[in-house]
Amino acid sequence: MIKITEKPIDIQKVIDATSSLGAGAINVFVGTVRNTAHGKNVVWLEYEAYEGMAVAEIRKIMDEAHSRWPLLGAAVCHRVGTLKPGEASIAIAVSAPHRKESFEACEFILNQIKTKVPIWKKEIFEDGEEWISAHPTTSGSYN
Amino acid sequence: MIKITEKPIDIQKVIDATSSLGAGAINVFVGTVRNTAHGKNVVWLEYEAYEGMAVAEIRKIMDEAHSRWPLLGAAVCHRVGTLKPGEASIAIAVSAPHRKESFEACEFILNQIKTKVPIWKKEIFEDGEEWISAHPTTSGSYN
Amino acid sequence: MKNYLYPMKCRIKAFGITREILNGNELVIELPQGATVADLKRELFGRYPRLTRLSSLFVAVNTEYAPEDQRLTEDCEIALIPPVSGG
Amino acid sequence: MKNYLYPMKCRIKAFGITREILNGNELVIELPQGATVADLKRELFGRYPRLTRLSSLFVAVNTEYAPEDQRLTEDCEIALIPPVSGG
Repeated sequence: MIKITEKPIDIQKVIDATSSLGAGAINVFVGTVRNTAHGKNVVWLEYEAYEGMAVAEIRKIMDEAHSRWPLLGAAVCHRVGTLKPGEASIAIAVSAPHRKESFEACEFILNQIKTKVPIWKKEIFEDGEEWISAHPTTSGSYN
Repeated sequence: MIKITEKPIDIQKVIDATSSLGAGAINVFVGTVRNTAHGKNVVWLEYEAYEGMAVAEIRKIMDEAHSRWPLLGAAVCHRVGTLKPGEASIAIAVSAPHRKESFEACEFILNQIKTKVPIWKKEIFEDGEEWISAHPTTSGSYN
Repeated sequence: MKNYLYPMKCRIKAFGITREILNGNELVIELPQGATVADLKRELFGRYPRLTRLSSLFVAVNTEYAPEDQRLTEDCEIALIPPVSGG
Repeated sequence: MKNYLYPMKCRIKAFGITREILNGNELVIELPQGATVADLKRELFGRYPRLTRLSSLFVAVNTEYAPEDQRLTEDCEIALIPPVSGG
């Protein structure tokens, strides 16, 4: 499952998409909107995706993960649009026979998504807004 | 949240128990019953806990995790009784400001649970049964 | 071991494979006053030789892993902890 | 750059901060036939100097990251990819 959606993420569905009777381990990462960034209050976030390319890049990352670890399933759901603090922006689930590979592959997929997938985040503060990581002076993503 | 239960684990509730507006990352591990072990079909599993001590040991492990990483929440739910392949035996959720510590702390808690917490698993095969890890000749736990 | 006037009656909880070896989830056993975890294990190994084949056998006293030299009393909650396999 | 008979009309999708800098999510730009990703970026940097201040700026052609020397055609799907920040 690879999904880009404006609706709240159903984490259980992301997990279920990876289920396998051969799996002993499922690792799940949920990224959530923090209420502060750079010492300022975050009022809300805007996520924007180049959807067709984002899905294609996530597919490549998953294929790479499958080639590195003996995975049984992997699923990614990324939310776009307006998100408030506490809401989930991303859920990744990876199932595998054993725990170690589920942790490693899930962290790999997350790190690759953060560097390669065309999705952008803007933080809206009480007194301004900022596209995260856009400029050398900003401190980058926070989960 | 620390819970030992005979009922199916509600993973979303375990996640929700760790939620925090300061969290950017939640890592979740779900252990599930594999349908094979040691090359044989698993018909079902029996999990048994020394409940009072198990809760106390999990509490110590969580305290240790909180002292090593800047966590915002942690929750463990372990199921006992009869489990069929595909069902979840454990769910661990850890929330933190940043992703790296959520992965590290969740894996730490899982590994510590597997070595210290008085919970036992018996695999029931079509032609016999076995308490996992009880004897030097058995190959140990499989997630 | 020293000579004591009367023995203690200790209740031993047994879990997992030890419950099966002891054929029950609780055993009442008489031990000399001042007996330690090591004394209990020696007594049990004599009665139930299958216990000696386990990868490990710990004893918990009052829901804490107990060292071999810890002394037992009648009011302790004592449990046998064979190799754990949760998760 | 070589001289070509007529220019190409390329549609450029813009996302995130580049959408704001270009003041729109799509821009049609004329480029010489045979222009590369590098030529497009040079043209855009001239028109929108704020683009030069980004930490990075990649161009995607047909939903793939494109190298600087890749040639563009009118029927390509071209997009500007400022630093990503998903997750």
